[in-house]
Amino acid sequence: MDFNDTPEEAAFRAEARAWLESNAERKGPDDAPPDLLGERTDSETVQRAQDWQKKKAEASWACLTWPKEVGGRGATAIQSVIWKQEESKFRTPPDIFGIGTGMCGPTIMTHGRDEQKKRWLPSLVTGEEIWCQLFSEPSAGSDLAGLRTSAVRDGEDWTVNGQKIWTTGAQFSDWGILVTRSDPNATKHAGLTYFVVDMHSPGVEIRPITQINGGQGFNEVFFNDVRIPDANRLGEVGDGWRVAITTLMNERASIGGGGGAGSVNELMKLAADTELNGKPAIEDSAVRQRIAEFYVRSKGLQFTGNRTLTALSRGTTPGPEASLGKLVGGKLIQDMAAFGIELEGFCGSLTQEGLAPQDATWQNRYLGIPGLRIAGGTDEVLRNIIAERVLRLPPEQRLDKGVPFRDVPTGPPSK
Amino acid sequence: MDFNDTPEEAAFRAEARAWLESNAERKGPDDAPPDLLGERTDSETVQRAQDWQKKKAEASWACLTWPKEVGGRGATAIQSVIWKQEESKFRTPPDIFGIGTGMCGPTIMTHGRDEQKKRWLPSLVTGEEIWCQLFSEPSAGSDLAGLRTSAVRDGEDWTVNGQKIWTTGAQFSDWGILVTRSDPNATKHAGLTYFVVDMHSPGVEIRPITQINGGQGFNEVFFNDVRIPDANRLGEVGDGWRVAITTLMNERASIGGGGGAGSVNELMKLAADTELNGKPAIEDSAVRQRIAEFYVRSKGLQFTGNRTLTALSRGTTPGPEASLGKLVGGKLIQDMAAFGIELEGFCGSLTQEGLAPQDATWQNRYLGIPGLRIAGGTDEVLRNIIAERVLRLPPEQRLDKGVPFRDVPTGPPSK
Amino acid sequence: MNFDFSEDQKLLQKTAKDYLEEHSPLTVCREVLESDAPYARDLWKGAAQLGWLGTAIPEEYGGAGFGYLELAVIAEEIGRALAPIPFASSVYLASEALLRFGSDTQKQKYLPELASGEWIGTFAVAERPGQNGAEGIETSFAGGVLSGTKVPVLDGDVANFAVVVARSGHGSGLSLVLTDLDGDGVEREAIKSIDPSRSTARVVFSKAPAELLGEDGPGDGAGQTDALLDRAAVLMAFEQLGGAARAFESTLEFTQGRYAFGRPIASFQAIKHRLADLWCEIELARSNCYYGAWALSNEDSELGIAACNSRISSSHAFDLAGVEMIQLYGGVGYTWEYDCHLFYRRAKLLSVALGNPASWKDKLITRLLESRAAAASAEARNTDD
Amino acid sequence: MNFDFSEDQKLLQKTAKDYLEEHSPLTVCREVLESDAPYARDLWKGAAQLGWLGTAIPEEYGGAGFGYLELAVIAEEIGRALAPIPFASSVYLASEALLRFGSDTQKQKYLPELASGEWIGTFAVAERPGQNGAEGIETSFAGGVLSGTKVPVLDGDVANFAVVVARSGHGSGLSLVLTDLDGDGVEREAIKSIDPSRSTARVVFSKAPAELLGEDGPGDGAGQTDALLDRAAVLMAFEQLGGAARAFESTLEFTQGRYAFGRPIASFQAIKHRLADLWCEIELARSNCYYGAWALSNEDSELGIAACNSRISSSHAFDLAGVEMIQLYGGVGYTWEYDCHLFYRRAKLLSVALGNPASWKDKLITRLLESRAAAASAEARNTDD
Repeated sequence: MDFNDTPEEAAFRAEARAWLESNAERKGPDDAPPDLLGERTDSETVQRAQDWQKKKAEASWACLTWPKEVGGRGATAIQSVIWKQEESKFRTPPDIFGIGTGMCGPTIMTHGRDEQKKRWLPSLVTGEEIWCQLFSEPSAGSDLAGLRTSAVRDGEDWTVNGQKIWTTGAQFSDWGILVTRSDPNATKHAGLTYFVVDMHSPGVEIRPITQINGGQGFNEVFFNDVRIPDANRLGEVGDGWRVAITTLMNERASIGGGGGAGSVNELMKLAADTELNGKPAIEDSAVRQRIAEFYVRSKGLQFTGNRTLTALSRGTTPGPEASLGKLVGGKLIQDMAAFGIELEGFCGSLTQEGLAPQDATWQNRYLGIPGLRIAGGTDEVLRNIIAERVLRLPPEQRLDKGVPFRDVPTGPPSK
Repeated sequence: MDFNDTPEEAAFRAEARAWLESNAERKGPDDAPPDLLGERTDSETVQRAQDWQKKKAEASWACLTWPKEVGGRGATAIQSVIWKQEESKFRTPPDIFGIGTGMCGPTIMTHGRDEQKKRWLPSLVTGEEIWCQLFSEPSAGSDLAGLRTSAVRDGEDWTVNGQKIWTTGAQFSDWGILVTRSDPNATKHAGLTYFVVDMHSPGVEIRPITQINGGQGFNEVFFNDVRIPDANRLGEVGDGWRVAITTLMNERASIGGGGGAGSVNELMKLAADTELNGKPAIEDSAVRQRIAEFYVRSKGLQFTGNRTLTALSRGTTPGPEASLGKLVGGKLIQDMAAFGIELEGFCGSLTQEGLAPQDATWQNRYLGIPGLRIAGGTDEVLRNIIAERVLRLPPEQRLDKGVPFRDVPTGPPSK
Repeated sequence: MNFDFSEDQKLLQKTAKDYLEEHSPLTVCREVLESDAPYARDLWKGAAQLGWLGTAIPEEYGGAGFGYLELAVIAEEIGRALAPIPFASSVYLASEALLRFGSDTQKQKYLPELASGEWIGTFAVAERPGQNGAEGIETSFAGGVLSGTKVPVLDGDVANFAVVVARSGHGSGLSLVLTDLDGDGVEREAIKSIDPSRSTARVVFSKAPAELLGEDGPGDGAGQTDALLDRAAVLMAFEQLGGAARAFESTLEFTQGRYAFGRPIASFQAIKHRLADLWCEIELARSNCYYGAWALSNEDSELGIAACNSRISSSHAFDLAGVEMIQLYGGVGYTWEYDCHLFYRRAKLLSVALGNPASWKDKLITRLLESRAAAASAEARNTDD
Repeated sequence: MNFDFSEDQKLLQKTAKDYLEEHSPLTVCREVLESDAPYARDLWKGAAQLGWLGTAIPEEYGGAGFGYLELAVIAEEIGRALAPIPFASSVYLASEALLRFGSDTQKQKYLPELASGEWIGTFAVAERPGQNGAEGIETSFAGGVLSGTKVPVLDGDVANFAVVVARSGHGSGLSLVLTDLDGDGVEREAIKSIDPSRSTARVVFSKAPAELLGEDGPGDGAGQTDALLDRAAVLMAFEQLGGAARAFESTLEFTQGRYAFGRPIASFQAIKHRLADLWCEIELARSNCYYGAWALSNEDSELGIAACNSRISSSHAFDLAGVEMIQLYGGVGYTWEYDCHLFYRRAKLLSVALGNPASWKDKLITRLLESRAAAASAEARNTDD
């Protein structure tokens, strides 16, 4: 049991680091931490990200685990993690290609025809074209297969109408992966068809969603008679759910996370700097108890990440147990933020720059974190996943099985 | 808004108190608190309880809210509460008649024929005959209507076979109210029939259940070819569920409870007497936070009881919202007990008389309380009741509706 | 036993609710949140016209001469509406400070203006992070002038005057002083807070003219601050209770209308049980609030304890209701467009506005110990129940 | 990155598990619980024969010469079996005390007997309610004799000797001393505890002959106690983890076999989600335990912090698992006949046996502050990751 690389891992790490040293600048101690919560990405940032992605692709650092023939490096999963660990120590633009390289690409590799792979994969690897994911709908969130965006065949094309939501990066994407309902008379999962859609098509309208913290990391995407050539279909007509599952299986919770320990440091600093009844708050027994609890949970998450990395290092694919990190971590950060705010007493409400303690870190996190507890699987969905897929408990009773989709209730009965 | 009696209530209270003063002894400050958790009741205690019940019945203090013609006082619900408040200040034997007067009697009054009322009610009021309730079964707890004890018609009698469980006072009871399955081919709720059973009948076997704290407040009751005359049936054949509902509606959570505040006093005393790092633990900030939280919850329960009493005082019948007290109170006492144990540090494991702090109050409560969180409705059932009957949320999906009882799954499919 | 509001009080509450439903839908709160407006001026005028601002102010000072039970039910409705007005600052704090500690001259000068809403008052105690009461004050009052910085001051940018906690010239003791905020030596600026639907300010006093509150000279400023915070805590607890109840009811409604997997999400046990738990917390808070209102309206010796109970219980319930509201609304709950964040923000603002819950828990234990000591010494005299 | 046990260690664990499944089913725990027997003698012999008692004792002292990772996996299985033997007292505490602080003579005398199970040792620190470590000790050691009362002492009724924390004659300092429990001046009695499947005693020393542990004279007894508790905390955390995992697995199985309303109760979301939450707590505890085992086996400077993490996390997980086990079993879970209470009791015993979780949380913050101060002063030297 040790935290060190194997000799092979160490060699790979050295190689990665060497390349990074010659192509990027190391972060300094005062560099801002990465933004967890998704802010607006302007066009200058997009360009910088594309430049960096191109540079990486040229040296085969862009899609490490992909086969070499499609622009990858043929690396192992643990090597991919080592690369990410090293890259995160350097000043690089935000990764706006994660959805493309992590979800769209693998789906195309699995379900795409040769000409589709040739058309889309190379520019995806090099970052010349940016991708987004169009799955969730206003009334199909946790119940993704309840989606209603319709696709109707019309000659060589399909006509698509409907609305998608929570689409990250839609505003600067060139392509999107899209699941539609092509047959409302089939049962829920049977009537879906999967497409790649050109985001510049007429009839695609993108509206940013403002989050409660004022950020705009997501979009609504409206489809008004958007035409998609049948050539852009992935998989068979009616087989969209199976294709979507491939995408979702690649939507892995981030591995080796548990950045919470860093936050506990900030909380300790706050408690050291805040005077409570004439003494530093960190000397207050109640404050110590709470911070200790946060610390133990956050280290528990970090070491759970280490256990997952160990499994990866041994060639095992981590499974649904990765849900733990998001479930526990989301609530933990929310609790810590609430505690940080309260520790500041009367001043806990301040968000004014220059006046709010620690630049209103906790207030901003308190406003940001509810999104993390919802996006990419709510706490409730994660508990279901753990219960059903890790613990193998019986599934929820399903009322929508075996019923034509158009007959599944979608709202209260009208009176 | 005040905590005082109305003039009418005050007059009634004075009357009750006067009678009690002349017939019982006031409790002293050192009297043990009433035992919440149900200990074995010996025959001497039963006799004392019967004597006291008889005395009360003679002065019409036994079943206050019952009509005068069946031995009651025709009193209001609030008067009944006032009586209980006053009676609790005096040294009286434990009330072993609560099930009879609170549940069995009202059911007989509602569903019994005249001769049944005449036979059973008078001796029930005077305590000459003691009653118990035979509803729960090993595989029908939260799902009470899933009971399987069978009743088969045989001439003027019924033959009953099966097992009941969690029967308080079965060992000294003369009569029991019993729900049986008389038709396994009917749907779950339709095949039940309700009886009064003579607990001295041949074939009735009673075995005490030892609880995890060593107490024996409950019994298992086995029925081996027990014969019950059809004359002892309450309600129609197959109508047992409706009769049982009457009983259950009378199984009201205790009103005006919230005895938790007393426990917080003990906890404060423990914290005052326990030295923590050289100072009384009550000066420790973390200890204070926890005790304050307990106090606020326990007072919240107490004042919720006061609100319920107010409703009673105005003639409103309290409804399912009384579930709150048991749900919140059970968990609260368990948390307090765990805290009390931990406050004692290394000594928290002690239960030895003379050595354990506060006579091992918290250790004993910790072992006793899980029963309170289960008996009379588990936490989970209480949350369902609140959700469905107070908040009117949609009921659970039911798989056992409209299916003959014998086809309802009762265990995993055999392999 | 009559542990409930009277029919008249309930009628008053109903009237307030109806008025606010019409004049203070959540769009009014949102307008203040999204604009530079510090508060909803029309709503403030309306509240004044209805006599709410002077509910507990005697008629001789221009008030309605009702009591604190009446003020409590109005506070609950103010909270339910998330009304974006300086009600707490002006009514629970400034008016109460004058009523309890002001000289007759001061009462005559200020109370009628407060009751009519012509003037807005506030209470300025906060100076630095970690502070939850009158401890560590550096603002000083001497020679008739006040110097120091107060931050955050709720409604400090719009109030006409403030009751300020300051070190008085006399030893290290504290006093409450009255100062005009429009006058000389006062600089103030609106600053950002977690809930922009309520205004927050930083106020700098540089030898600002001021006078002691009351005529008895420098009083026990720390004790007076505690007493004021107790009274305000009970009333604000009703605001928090109203906010929690509204958030809860909206969530109940939303989860019944929102379908997933062919059924309302409120039919999923995970959600049902959380709603049941949240209901319990709100009921406990309500019961503790009633206790607070009873103690306040009777000026009972248990007020100190009751204030702690109300504040702790209601802060918890409102915070939790806000958190659960967003979570159970799901994705839309996290959008600016939906109203969940109005509750989430307000809950957090109020939970620290009078000192954080931890400080009230600590204070509760202190008071329980005092009360037990007092009861023990009274035991000799014996008491019948 | 290799944050897991090795194949050899896992094989050892599997062997231990198989042995305990055969020789220590829960009926063995129950027999001790329900009888006057202080522990399961046959099981103790078996554990000795398998070499478990000397796992971390070097071969020169009669041990197996393995390390702490090996001891950790055995501890997990001891915990999983709720094995009713004085393993913690003799192995994690007495043996460790000798290994770390004993003189060579003492090691040669005691360790072989401990490894073979011929002697049972224990550690006596507790004296009074509220104590969680070496504070407030009154038992004194002077002139070669020991006087005072220790309570509770785990396995104090069956141990042959004890390592005792006592005030040494030298100033107010503490020392660890060795004393024979069968000798003169020692009175001991078995006393009742919340978990009668493990034995607990009160031990009174009246001028009992004793000697300092180690040969360097009176050491830093407080520091030594801390160090011992840290080591034992990591190992006991594995016991707690094993107990928690077993309770959880039993609950998983029971709730799938128990039907209500025509379906397994494990299909109800209220129960599923609680099981998911409990699983998370146990996984977090496991991860923190691994950290503890890593630090212990490497004698890493982070051991103090890692011990806190392991103990806090595992105590919480085991306590919660016991509570949930009874609750989800329902009525039968509350009967003496079912095994739920064996877990519920053991969890509570272990959670205070080395000091309560609150004391470890407090200690954690102290150590984090120390470690940060050390890191800050080392910053000048700069560190690459």
